[in-house]
Formats: sequence, C-alpha cells, structure tokens
Amino acid sequence: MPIGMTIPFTAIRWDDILFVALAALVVGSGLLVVTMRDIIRCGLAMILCFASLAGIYVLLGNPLVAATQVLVYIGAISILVLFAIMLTQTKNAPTRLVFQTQAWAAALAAIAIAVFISVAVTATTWPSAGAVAWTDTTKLAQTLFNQNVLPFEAVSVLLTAAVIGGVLLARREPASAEEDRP
Amino acid sequence: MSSSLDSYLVLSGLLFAIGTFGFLARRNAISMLMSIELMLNAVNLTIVAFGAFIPTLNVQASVIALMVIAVAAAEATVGLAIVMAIYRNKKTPLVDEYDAMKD
Amino acid sequence: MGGLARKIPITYATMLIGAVAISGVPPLAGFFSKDEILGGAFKSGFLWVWAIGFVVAGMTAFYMFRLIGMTFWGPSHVDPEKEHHIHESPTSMTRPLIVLAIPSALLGLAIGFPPESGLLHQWLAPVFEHTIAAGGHAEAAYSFFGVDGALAIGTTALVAVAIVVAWRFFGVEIPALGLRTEPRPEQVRAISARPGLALLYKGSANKWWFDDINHRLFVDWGGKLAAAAFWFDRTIVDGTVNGIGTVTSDAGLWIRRVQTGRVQNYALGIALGLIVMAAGYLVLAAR
Amino acid sequence: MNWADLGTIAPVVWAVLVAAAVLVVDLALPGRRAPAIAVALAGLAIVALVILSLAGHTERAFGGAYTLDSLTTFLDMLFLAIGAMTILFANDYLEPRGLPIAEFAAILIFAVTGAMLIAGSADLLLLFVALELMVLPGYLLVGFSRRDPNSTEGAIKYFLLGSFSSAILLFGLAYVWGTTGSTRVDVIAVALTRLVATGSIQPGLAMGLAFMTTGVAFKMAAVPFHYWTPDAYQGSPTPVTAYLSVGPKIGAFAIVLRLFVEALGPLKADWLPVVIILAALTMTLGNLVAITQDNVKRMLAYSSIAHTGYILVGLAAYAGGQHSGITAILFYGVAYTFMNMGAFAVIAALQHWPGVTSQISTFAGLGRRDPWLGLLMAIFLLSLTGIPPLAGFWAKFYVILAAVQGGGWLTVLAVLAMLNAAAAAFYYLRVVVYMYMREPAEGIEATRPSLLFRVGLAATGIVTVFIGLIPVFQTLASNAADVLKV
Repeated sequence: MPIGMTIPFTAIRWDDILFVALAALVVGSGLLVVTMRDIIRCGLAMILCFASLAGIYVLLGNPLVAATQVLVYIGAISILVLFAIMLTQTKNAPTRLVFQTQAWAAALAAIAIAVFISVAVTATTWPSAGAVAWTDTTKLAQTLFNQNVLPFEAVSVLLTAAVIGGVLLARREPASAEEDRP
Repeated sequence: MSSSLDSYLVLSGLLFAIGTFGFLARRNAISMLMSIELMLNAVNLTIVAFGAFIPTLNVQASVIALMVIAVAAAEATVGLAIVMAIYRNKKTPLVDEYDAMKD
Repeated sequence: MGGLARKIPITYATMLIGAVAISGVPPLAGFFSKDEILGGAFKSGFLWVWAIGFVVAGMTAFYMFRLIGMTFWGPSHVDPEKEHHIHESPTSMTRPLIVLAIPSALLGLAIGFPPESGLLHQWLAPVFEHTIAAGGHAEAAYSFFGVDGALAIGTTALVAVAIVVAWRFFGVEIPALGLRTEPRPEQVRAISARPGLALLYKGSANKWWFDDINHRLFVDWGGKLAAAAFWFDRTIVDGTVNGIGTVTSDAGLWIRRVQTGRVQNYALGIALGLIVMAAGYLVLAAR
Repeated sequence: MNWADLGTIAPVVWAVLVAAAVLVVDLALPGRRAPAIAVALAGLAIVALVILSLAGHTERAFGGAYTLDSLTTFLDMLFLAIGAMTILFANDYLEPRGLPIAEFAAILIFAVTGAMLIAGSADLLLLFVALELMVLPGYLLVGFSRRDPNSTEGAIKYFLLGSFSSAILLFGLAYVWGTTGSTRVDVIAVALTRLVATGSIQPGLAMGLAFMTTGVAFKMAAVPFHYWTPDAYQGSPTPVTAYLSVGPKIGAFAIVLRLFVEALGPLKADWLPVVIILAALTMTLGNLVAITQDNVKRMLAYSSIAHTGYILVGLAAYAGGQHSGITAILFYGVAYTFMNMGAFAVIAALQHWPGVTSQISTFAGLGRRDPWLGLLMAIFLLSLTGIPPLAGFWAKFYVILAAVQGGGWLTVLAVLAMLNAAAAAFYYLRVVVYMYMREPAEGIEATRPSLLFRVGLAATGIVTVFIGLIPVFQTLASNAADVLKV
C-alpha cells in the first residue's frame, strides 16, 4: 500500500519532516565541525554534514549531484582531509585552545552574515514554480557536453595543474636536501 | 516548507555563516580548510535549490554544481599540499603562529 | 662692445643661428613653434591673443638683431686695454653651443614639417585625442594656400621688416652675403628724442624705472616683509609641512598595525568589509 | 563543440600544450634546466603567434561561452608577456636555491592559461573556473620555495584567504545567476537592462552583487580586502612576486571588464559609489603604509595596492559615463605591468645569491656598484612615481583625465589620485636616494644576471621608457576598449 504525501491524520507532509530532519542534521553537524575540540571528530562531523546535504539534494530532485556529492566530497575530499589531520597532529600541538581570541567577533560577523542572507532571500520574490522539479539526466548530459563543454575542459586542466603542483609541494624532501636544512 | 525555495536558501545561508565562523575563529589550518568546504557546500546548496525551483535554471544548476564540486576538490588538493609544506617548516598546524611577516 | 664677430667666431655663429631661430625665420625651429601657436590662436578665434603674439614676434626679431648688431658687428667699443683678453671659449664651452645650435636650426624641419602631419603631431595626437574630443573642438586641416599659409607669410614678413629695421639702426656685417652697413647711433638718438617717443625711450632705457621701484618695494619694504615671512615660514609653513609629513607617516604606522600577520584577523577584516558592502548594496537597492 | 570552436580558443589550447610539453621535457631530461626554459619560451612564442593570427577576428564559440575580440587579444598578449618575462627572470633566482625550473614554468603557464581564459570568458561559470585556474597555481608558486618558512607562510595565507574569497565570490555569482536566469554575460546584461527599466533591483540581486564585489576586490587587492598582499608578496620567491603583482591583478581587472562592465553594465549607477569608495581607500591606504616600509619588496607590495586604486579610478570614470575610462584601465595595465615587473626583477637580480634581503639598505650605492641596474631601477621607480615622459606618467594621466571628464565626485577622486601620486614620490624616491647617495656596504658580491635575465630587464626598461612616446599601446587599448561599448 503506497503511503500518502502527508503523515496520516495530519496535514504535515512527509517531505517537510524529511527536510526539517535533514536541515537540522546539516546545521547541527556544521556547528559541530566548527566548534568541537578534537579535530578528528570535526572531520567526522564534516562527513555527516556532507551526507545530509546529499540527502537534501535528493529531496531537491537531483540524485546525480547527490551521488557526486557522496563520491567526491565524502569519498575523496574528506578522506584527504582526514589524512592531513593525522599527518599534522603532533603531541606538541595544543588542542586546548581551538579558538582565536577574536572568536566572539567572528560569531557576531557570522550572525550578521546569516541575518543578511536570510533577510535578503525572504524579501526577494523569486520566479519559483512552487514545487521541486526533477532533473533530467539526459538533458543534463546534453548541456554539459554542448554549451558547457569549455568550463568542463577547463576544470580538467585545473585538476591536472592542482595535482601536479600539489605533489610537487607536498612530496617529501630528497634525503640530501633534508640534511642540509639548518 | 520543503516546497518553498526560501527555506532552502535560508538553510544554505546558515551553513555559509557557520563556515564563515569556523574560518574566522579556528586556529588550525585544517579546520579552516574544512570551514571553506562548508562554505562551498552552502553555495552548492543554493545552486541546486535554484535549479529545483526555477524551471529555466533546472538543467544548468546541475552543471554548475558538478563544476563547483570539482573546483573544490582541486582547491582541497592544493590546500592540503600547502598545509603539509608549512607543517614541515614550522612544526605546527596552528595558523595564528604563522606570523613571521606582518606590519 | 661691438665687432666681436671676428674675435669669437664660434660663439658668434651659434648666437646668430639662435637669433635667427628665435626671431622666427623659416625654416628654423622658432618659426614652427611660433607659427603653430599663432595659427592655433587665430583659427580658434582668439584674435586678441594672436594680435599680441604677432606684434611681439616683430619686437623679438628687432631686439635680437639689435643685440647682435651692437655686440658682434660694427666698430669695437671695447676698452683697448681689455680687448686683447677677449678670445674664444674653450671647447668644453663651444661644443655644447654647437650641439644646441644644430637642433635649433634643423629640429623644426625634422619633426614639425609639414606642420599638421609632422612627426611631432603624430606623436602627440593620441595623447591629446581625449582632451580635444572633450573640448568638442576639432581643428581644421592645415592649408598652405589658405589661412595658415597667409598667417605664416604675414608673420614672416613682419619678422623680415623688423630685422631690416634693426639692421638700418644698428648696422649689419655679413661678408658672405655682401651685406655691410654702419650703425647709426645718432639716428637712433634723433628718433628717440622725438616728442612722442622720448618718454618711451627714456622709459625703456631706464627699464621703465623698475629698478627704482624694485628697490623701494623689495629692498626697503620687502626687507621688513621678508623678516616677517621668514618667521611665518619657519613656524607656520614648516610646522604645517612637517606636521603633514608626521601625520602621514603616523597614519601609515597606525594603519599598518592592522597587518597583524594573522590570517584570521585578515579574514575578519574581509568579513567586516563584506558586511558593510552588503549593507550598502541593500540600501542602494532599496532606493 | 566543433573544429571552428577549437580554432577560436586555439591560444588557450596551445598554452596548455606548452605546459604539458615542459613537463614532458623535464621527464625526459630530468634536472636539465636549459631545455625546459627553451621549450617554455619557444612555446610561449608559438602561443603569441597563434594569438596574433587570430587578431582582428570577432567570434563567439562554445555556444556563446567564449568570445574572441580585440579585448581578448589585447589581454592575452599582455598575460603572455607577463608569463614570458617571469620565466626570463625566474631561473637566476631559482637555480642558486636548488629549485626546479621546469615545474615552475609549467605551473606558471597553467596560471597564464587561466588568465587568458578569463580574458575571453562570456560566461559566469567559465569565468569562475578560469579564475580558479589562474589563482590555484598562484598559491603553489608563492610556496614554491618550500624550504623557506616565509615562502610557505605566504602561500598558506594567500591560499586560505584566497579560497575564502573564492567562496564569497561564488556565492555572489550564484545569486546573480539565480536572479537573472543565465550564466551568459550578454543575456545577463539584457535581463538587467529590463530590470533597471522596470524598477528597483531585488534584495537577492543586491546581495549577490555585494558578495561578488567583495570577491573581485579581494583578487585585485583593493582595500579593505588587501591583507593578503604584503605577506604573500614578501614571502614569495622574488620572480613570483613580480608575477603576482601583475598577473592576478590584471586578471582580476579582466574579470571586472567581463563581469562588471559587460554583464553588470546596466547596474553601473549602483556599483559606482562602491567603486569610488574602494578606489579612494585603496590609493590612500596603500600609499600611507608604503611610506613606513623599510623592506623594498613589502613597500612595492603596498605600492601595488595603491596602483590598484589608480586603476579603480579608471573604472569609476567608466561607471560615471566616460568610456575612455576603459582605455585608461587597459593602458594602465600595460604600463604598470612593465614598470612593476622591472622593479621586482631588479630586486631579484640583487637577490641572486641566497641570503640577500630586500631591505632598503641592500640598495645603498647601487648606482655606483652596478650603474646599469641602478639606472634601470631609477627608471622603474620614477615611472611608478609618475614622472613624465615615462610609462607611469601617461598611465596616471589617462586615468585622471577620464575621471576629471566625469565631473562631480569623480573630480574629487581625481584630485585625491593626484595628491596620492605626490605622496607616493616620497617612498619611491627614497630608494633612488639610497642608490645614488649612500655608500655601498662592504663585501657585496657582484650581481651577474644571465643573458635571459638581461633580455627581460631590457624589455621592461625599453617599454617603460617608450610607451608614452610611441602611441601604439594607446591605440591598441582604445581599440580593445571599443569592444565594450554598448
């Protein structure tokens, strides 16, 4: 038996419940990322944040972007970040002071930005259709490889350059060079 | 609620602000990097939400979102490489201790 | 003085070239510079400016050749005692003279000819393009057989007349051209003594009494003023200038403290800038 | 995509191929410097020929995402010159420090490719990706001297703040795209013209504009988004500083031309006040702090901020209705490129041996120690001051002239620019005083620039001297600016 659009006996839509839950997860895990002391836990919270965003993309009718989100953000970027964390956490790096002295100013600035965005967004009348439209993957592929093929190619050059440069900068020094360091 | 563009945009605004806070307040370079990732994700949410609700932007939104994810990956690669390099020099990941150059 | 042409020939020759050039005799450099300015004034409708320039051009030619005539030509009036001391300058002096004389003779032709499309105009045209466009004023093309030619001929004729008059009064001596007339100081004196001109002559001979006026104005009264000015300069002006300097560098030192070296401080600055800018744009949009 | 499209972006394609070729040569002949340099320079020469072969064409490619016109050609050539000169200057600095040239050249050429792609972008998405392609290699170049703590410190500061600003810029772009309904600049311009005609602009668009302006202002190092500049410039290997002070800056102005002038042109009445304020702050603060600096590299970093301010005066003049403002921006870009790269190159020459600082005392007696280098540095500094008839004078002249013609607040801005130029003389000429009126320190090893280095230095010197006398750049800039006439 198919379930209806709304929770039985109420006017609350399932979508809304899902949205609220995922939104709470996004904001909550996001806050954890920026506030927790242990940086490894921050990394894990970031993965949770990315995952709940992927859920929201599905809710927005865009499973392709959701899949990419999981593959690239969780599969690649998060893992990279976790490795970097493990490589740079030494015992002499104090974990007590995670925040700058200016944390209160940062909080005020962030609140101001959030308020600005919310006010501007709600004050704007968007040409919204009022409902989520699912994205047609075939059409997506067509636009990607027709009108947007140049940015696509440019991104691939960008990734190449980033990998070459990243390897150059992060690779371990040759033994001889390591020795003559002061 | 889930069928209103505003709620998604406000959500993305909140995430953007959270990322901004993290970037401004955290001391660890990698924490700052993670905060930037949150901000980029907020932008992506904005883009996908526009695409879902505004019919003329529907297809374009996915293209842009995919590109942004790729750019974020490239940025993370470079950023982590730089973090590794400076960690070798200064033996600390705390960015506020990198202040040899100032004034 | 007088009759120096034979004693210091290089100085004389370069001086003569300079005098001819400054008088505005074509095709030397002075002609082009003068003609351009006068033509421009005339064609732009500044007739008064042109008229003054025109008359002054004649006067320049006259006094330049008065100077040449009295210094280099005719009999010497130099004290014989001192005359044998006069000799040509060393090469370190004459070389620069020669180097300077060549462009004053030729530079005009090289870069100013033809007047409206010479090298100089080509160089400067793009520079002043905007200004000219902004003034809404485009100059008419140069016309040899039109107004420009007529103006050039008029100026040249006046210059020629002025030179010839100067020769008649103060003498000329150019063996190469077979020109030689004696100076006529008595005639100069006679003309100067004429009722209408006497005052002018006396005035100009006494430099219009400027020296006297100057002495009274500047030496007597000015001395007192200068003392006051010195005080003003020391205390007020120097104080202000040094003050501006101090304030400027103090401001710089103060501002540079913002550059703390810490990324998060910088980022906070950027975020604050963003907030101010967002507020500004929202206000602008709400207008 | 078809072959015609590929022909239109041929310069970009060739540039990528050159970068790849340099890396391949390095793989084949590891550790050899000369072949890598030769391939890089020859490759850039080929790219120049390709660009010139397309000069005069006006084409759109990739469904309108890329546009080839005289502005693209002008900027492409400028970016190419910047890349070539950086390579000429780089080896003398990198070799004594044991840093590889091949990777350096390849990364640099990737950055130049990004800048060239910006120049031809007619699409917000392409613009953003191209911008990233320009700045990401820039972060790597700053940190290129990876054993030098200052170099890596500069790199991480530049990277973190740069990514932060990229996120801000992207957020703004997303809102502009969402409110105008397209990523194509011409479609956006049409939509905005309609919007302006019907009434006020939406808050969403205004916010997008604010975020976008912030992002671009950061990239061009306008106050108060300039903080990264002094640290990144000081920390970088000096040839990288030379590149950084011109490449990304002019790249940012290329974004301004394609984004603000072309796409957001209809809203110029809205962004004019912002640009005026930014220009005034940028000029003044850059100069004030530059006066207090004793490190010449850092001083020139602040001076480059001030120059951003002067260029912004040209942008303000454009927004105030003077199209000659665009010509002034482009001309300023050329003049600034050559005189500023020249000045940094002289510092690089002095720092040939590791351990030489860029403190002002390093310049003591340079005029006698090394007359040619001293003379060139004096020329560059006088030009940066704005002494006629050098390049810098004409650059300031055009910018200020355009602003004066705009009238109103723009005249005030022009007066402020002149006051700033006068104040700037103080710190530029201070270096000249050190060069000619101080005794050199004992035991300084002579600088021995290589032939390549001298070629580059001669090129910058010649252009700096003759740019005002030979009006070709002025004409080219004016032609390129005409593209943006509505």
